[in-house]
Formats: sequence, C-alpha cells, structure tokens
Amino acid sequence: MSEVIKKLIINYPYFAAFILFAIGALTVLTRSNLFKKLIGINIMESAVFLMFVAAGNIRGGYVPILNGNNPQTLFINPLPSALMLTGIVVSVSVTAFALALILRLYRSYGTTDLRRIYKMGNEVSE
Amino acid sequence: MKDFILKRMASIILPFICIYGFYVILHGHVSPGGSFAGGIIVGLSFIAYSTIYGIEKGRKKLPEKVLVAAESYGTLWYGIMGLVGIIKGVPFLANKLAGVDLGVPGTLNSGGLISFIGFGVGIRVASTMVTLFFTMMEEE
Amino acid sequence: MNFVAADYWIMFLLLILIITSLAMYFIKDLLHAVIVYGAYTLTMALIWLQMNTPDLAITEAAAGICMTVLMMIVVFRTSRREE
Amino acid sequence: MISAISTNLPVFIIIAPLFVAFVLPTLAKRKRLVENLVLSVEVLMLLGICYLASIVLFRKDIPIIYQMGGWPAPWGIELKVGSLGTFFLLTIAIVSLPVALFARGNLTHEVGGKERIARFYVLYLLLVGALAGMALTNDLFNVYVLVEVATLSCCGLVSARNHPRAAKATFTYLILATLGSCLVMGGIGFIYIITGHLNMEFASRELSIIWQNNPRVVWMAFSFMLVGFGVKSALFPLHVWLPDAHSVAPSPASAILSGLAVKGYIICLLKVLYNVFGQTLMQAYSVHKILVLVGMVAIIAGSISALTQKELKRRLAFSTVAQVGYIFLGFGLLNTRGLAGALFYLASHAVIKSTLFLSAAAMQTATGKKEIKDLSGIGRKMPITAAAFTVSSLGLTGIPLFSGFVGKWNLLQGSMESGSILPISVIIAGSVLCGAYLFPVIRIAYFETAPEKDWKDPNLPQKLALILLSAVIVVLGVVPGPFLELANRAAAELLVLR
Repeated sequence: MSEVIKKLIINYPYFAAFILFAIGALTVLTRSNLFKKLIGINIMESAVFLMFVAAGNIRGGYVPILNGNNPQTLFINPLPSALMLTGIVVSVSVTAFALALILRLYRSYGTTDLRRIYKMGNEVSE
Repeated sequence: MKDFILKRMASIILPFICIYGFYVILHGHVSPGGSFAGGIIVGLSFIAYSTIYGIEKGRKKLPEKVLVAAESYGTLWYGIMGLVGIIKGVPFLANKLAGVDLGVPGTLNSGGLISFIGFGVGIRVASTMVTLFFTMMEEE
Repeated sequence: MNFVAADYWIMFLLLILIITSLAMYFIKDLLHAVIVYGAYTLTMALIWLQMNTPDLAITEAAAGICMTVLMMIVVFRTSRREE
Repeated sequence: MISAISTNLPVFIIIAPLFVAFVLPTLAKRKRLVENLVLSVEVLMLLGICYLASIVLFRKDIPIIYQMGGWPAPWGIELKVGSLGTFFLLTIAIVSLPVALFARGNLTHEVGGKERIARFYVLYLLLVGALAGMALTNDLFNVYVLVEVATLSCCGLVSARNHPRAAKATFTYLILATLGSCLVMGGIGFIYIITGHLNMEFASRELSIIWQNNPRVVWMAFSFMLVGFGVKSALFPLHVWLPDAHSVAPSPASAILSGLAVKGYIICLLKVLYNVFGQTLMQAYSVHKILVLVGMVAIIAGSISALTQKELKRRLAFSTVAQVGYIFLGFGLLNTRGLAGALFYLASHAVIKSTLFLSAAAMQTATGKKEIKDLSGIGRKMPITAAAFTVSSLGLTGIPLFSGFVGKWNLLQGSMESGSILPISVIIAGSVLCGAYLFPVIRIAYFETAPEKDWKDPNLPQKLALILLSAVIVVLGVVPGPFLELANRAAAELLVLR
C-alpha cells in the first residue's frame, strides 16, 4: 500500500492531471449550464497539457533557449511544450466557437441552461 | 468626462502594448512567446481600445475590410513562405535547405523564414480576435 | 524522494488548481465562475513557468485573459447570471 | 516546373484546398467566382490524386515518403503515400467533387446570403484538406491537429444554417467531440511518454519492444484511443450527437459529414490501431474481439433505431450509425479479406450515403416536406432524383451489381475465415434490416398516387452530381478491380507482423 502512495507522490504531476481531468469531465457531464460545460472542457484540456508537459520536464533542468554562450547543458525536452502550444491554440478556438454558439442559443431561447433548452423542444423558430 | 483618467492612461499605454505584441511576434524564435501569443497581445490592445473609447471608434480604426483581408492574406502568407522551398527545389517549408541565411544564434535574423511566417500568423490571430470581439459586441 | 524547491512550488500551485476547479464546479453565480476561471488560467501559467516552459506560460496567460474577457462580455449580455 | 509539382504532389494535395479556403473570404461578394474556384480546386485535386494512385498501383517503389521541410523521420513530419492513403484520397476526391457540384445550386436556398455561402465553402475546403491530411500523415500529433481542424469545420458546417435547432445540435456535437479529442490527445500522450516518438513507425518499433514493461499504460492508451475516436466516428453507444447534427445541417454538409468526415476519424483509428500498436498488441489485449462485438451491437441497434424514425434525413443519419458498425466489425476480423472488405465498404458507404443525402435533399427542397409519408408518388414527378435514391438504397442493402455488395461479400468471407458464426448472421440480419428501412421509401415514391403538385427535378448541376454519384455506385459494383486491388494491398500492408 505504501508503495502505491510513494509512487503517487513521486509522480505527483500525473496524479494532479488525473484529478483535474476527472473534475473537468464531471463538470462537463453533470452541470447543465452551457458556461459550466465550456469551463469543464477547458479544465480537461489543460489537464492533458499538464500531463504532456510534466512528461517533458526534468528535475533541475533549464529552459531550452540557446543564446550562443549559454553555459547550461541540462535542458528540458522542448518538444512537448511546442506540441502543447498547438493544443492551447486549438482549445482557444474551440472556446471562441462555443461562445459564439452560446450567444446564438441565448438569443433564440432566452436561457443558457441546456436542460431547459432541450425541454423547449423545437417550438422556437427563427 | 467621467472616464477621463482611463482614456488618458489608455492613450499612453496601449501603443506600447501593441508594439510589445509585435516584439513578441518577431522574437518568437529567440525568446519565449511566439506568433500566437504576440498576435493575441496585439489583438488585446485593440480590444482594450474599443472597450474604453467605444465600439464605433474601434470599428473606425479597424474596418471590416481590413480585418477580413488581414485574416485571409495572413494565412496565405504562411503558404507562400512555404512555397519558397518548393521554388528552390527542396521540400515544402524548407528553411536552411532553401538557402536562407541563418545568422548568429540568438540574434533576430537567426530564424530564416520563421520570423516572416510568424508575422503572417500573428496578424491573422490578432485580426481573428478583434473580429470575434466585434461580432460578440454587436450581435443583437 | 529528493524534491527540490521547485517541486514544492509546483505542488502548491497544483493544489490551488484543484481547489479552483472544484470551486468552478460548485459556484452558482456565473460571473464569479468566470473570474475564478481567470485565476485558474493564471495559476496554470505559473505552473508552466515553474516547469521551465515560459513559451507556454506567456501563451496561456495571453489566451486565458483574452478568452476571459470575451466570456465576461457574454456573461454580461445574458441577463440571468445565476446558473 | 512539372517535376517540382510532381515530386511535391502529396503536399500540394493537402495545401491546395487550404490555400483556396483562405482566399475565399475576400472574394465573398462575387458568388460565381467563389463557386468556380471551389470546383476547379476539387477537379485539380481529383487529377492529382488519380496521378498518385496510378503511381502507387503500377510502380513498385511504394510507399512514397515525403519529408516536410527536408527533416528526416524521427525529427521531422512525414507524409506517407501508401496504398491506404491513396485509397482514402480517391474516396475523398470522388465524393467531394459531386457534393461541391450539388452545393452550387442548392446553397442559396438553405444557407442564405453571399457571405454565408463563402463561409460555408471555406469550412468545406478546410474539411477536405484536413481529411486529405489524415489520409497521408504518418505522425501522431499531426493526427490530433488534423482531427481538431476537421472537428471544428464539421461543427461550423452543422451550424451553417441560421436556425436555433442548428445551434443546439452544434453545441452538443462540439462538447462531445472536444471530449473525444481530449481523450485522443491523452492516448497520444501515453504513447509518447512510453516510447518517446511521435512518428508512427518509430513509435511502433519502440512499442513492440517495451510494451511488456508497462502493460497498464498501453491498455490506457488503447482505451483512450478507442473511446476518443469512437465518440468522433459515432460508434453505437457514443453516437448521441450524430442524428441531430446530421439531420439539421444543410444537405451538402450532411452528405459530406455522413459520407466522409466520419470516415476520416475511422481511418485515423485504423492507422493508430494497426500502424502504431500492431496486430500482436491487439491480440494480446484482445482489442479485436471488442471491435467485432461493438460492431455487431452497432449494426443491430443502429438499424432498429433507424426503423423507428419518421423523418427521412434522421432515418439516413441513424443508418450511418449502423454502417459504421460494419466497418468496425471488419477491422476486428484480423484477416486480409475482412479488412479489405471493411475498407471497400467504407469507400462505397461514403459514396452511397452522400447520394442518399443529396437525393433526399432534392426531394425535400422540391416538396418542402420532411416526413417519409409525404413523399408519395415522387418517383414519377422527379425521375432522376428517385432513380438515384433507388440505386443508392439498393447499393446500401447489398444487392449484387451495386458497390455495397462487394464490400459485404468480402466481409462475409472474412468472417468465415475467422471462423465465428455470429458476425455472419449479424451481417445478413443487418442487410435485411437495411432493406426494411429503405425500401418503404421507394415503395411510397413509386407505387402511391401523387398529389396534384408541381414537383420537378432540381437544376442541372444538382442532377449532374446525382448522376455522377449513381454511376460511381454502379461502376464500383460491376468492376471493383483497381479499387478492390488498392484495398487488398492496403489490408495486406496493415496486417504485416512487426
């Protein structure tokens, strides 16, 4: 048992990423408000980013910027952070698109609660 | 006249924020940041301008035509920079292989085509952010 | 477990992240939730900084703040702020 | 000049639609020019893809590897033009050209003004470019990026119609699809963490050595990938977003979404399962059994829920859920015959489902009615549309001489080779159910008296698109030759033991 806890403490970023992913999924799946769903999606995505970046991080490493005369040699792996940059761009665009949709839904249904929107059914017309 | 201080301060600070954004865009390969972050900073400076001075004035600064053109041609610029490699007879998006001079590491011109590509992407991101803001503010 | 100072910083910040995300789950007022989301993004940016990826930190801060601004606008336009 | 184009053809096929997509917003005022540009880029793509396919079919030095930026494999991004890639590229070109032709006459009615039409075409071309990228890419993170581009443009296409129902369906789709792509990214992350590579071949080589050291991580990666791509490709219990989204989208959009976009995710899953994990790992974790089981459930459940629908487009959307089941079933059979059958079925379903959606759209536009019972007697008033609908529903059911039959026949033989009786019976039952939900439409269309109304066939480009697609269905059914050959080769390449 203590072996498992020890492993969890050593790999704490992955553990935290898992918890964040779970909280995000919970928010997406159980809260019916559109904003809450959006925030949940963002939490989930940043949890996955956290996992990637923690995989590239080295304890005691340095930022991989080459200055020409930089004495440090122990650099962290720059690839995961470069990949996650793309991930952040994607998550921002998803958020922007969802915000536009929320405005449109609010304009036609008068509420931002998905359950209430579904209850209204197809009576609302443009 | 209620927000006199806000307007004065904005008129002093916002140009510097905008220039800082362009700095981040152009130094994407030698320092933290890059075209996406810099583009958002440039966009944010215009967003702040239009929240402080009113949406009409912001629209006047950046008419819709300019925004659409920046969005389209900013991305097209990326593709054209990629085609440089093909014209030189090496694969798409080649940088050093295409014979571009990569200067001393750590200086601004050490990125070859990267800073040119980043400029296009940054402009596109900035215009997209501003367009998004305007559509959200004006949607009725 | 030979942790260095940066590890304890990251642990602390991760704890804040978990607390803020739980808070976003429970808060009823949407405006408050969006403000907490801003805090969440800023903490995330600090974590990126501690994990030696300043590239991500600057992008996350800029993008998070920009998105928070836009979200606030949408929240202000919706008259009902309660969930 | 010519040699520069032909050596860089793989990258041109991907970036040509993207290039045109980014020019279109500035030309939004000139509608004719926009439409002609879209059509010409589609035709150019078709020509280029045919050239690539001829190289792959007749020359033996395949696969062609294209290195982006001149960086070699473990560091740079690779495009790999193999049999699988060319096969899917051909499918994309064959389906997307007629759909663009159909959209030419249809969009003003369904989408609205000039700028909205230009935006629709931008999203359409982005989707086509992303799908072409999915067919060719050999890099795991590229898969994620292209999947996201495709997802966002799909969402944009669904919300292209300015209607609250469209916004509602799009929001559900967006949330579930983003959940799926989070899972996909997590799966890619697990693979990257244990192998240290993103290139598929290098990752696969590394994985085959070290998978026994961390079995749980491989298991997590498997399940994340399966669920993530399952959400996106509407695998049965995860299909909840599909019927709303595909029935509310404008018709050319629903044709390409149901026909191609879903298939793109399936091709990505296929690449990940066979090119990265490989056959040995799939057998060790018995993923193939899960695939067969899920496929069978999807066939039966999708067909039964399609039977209960009254709206034509919703019925077709549920039918997609059932047909995706066939493809997953074929993936799990683990023999060349079954896999080739599944691939051929994928292509033929792409063609057939777009024909069905387009002809349904033409009927809806002419009559203004959505329900099936209102279409009585439409066969005599709109002969070409009804003929296209009939041909494609015969093809979907699996009547010989139509393209669906070849795929189903290979699937049947594959399941016989794998030696279990249950998949065979499920495939046959699925065909019967498919006939049960499609033939009543034909009966109503031809054998009931029509009301005295002025219903006409759509205008020339739309008729041309329908005729082209129906011809493809018949040709594929009668002479599947080179297409089946490509599918067979792709299946053989995928099943190589590493």
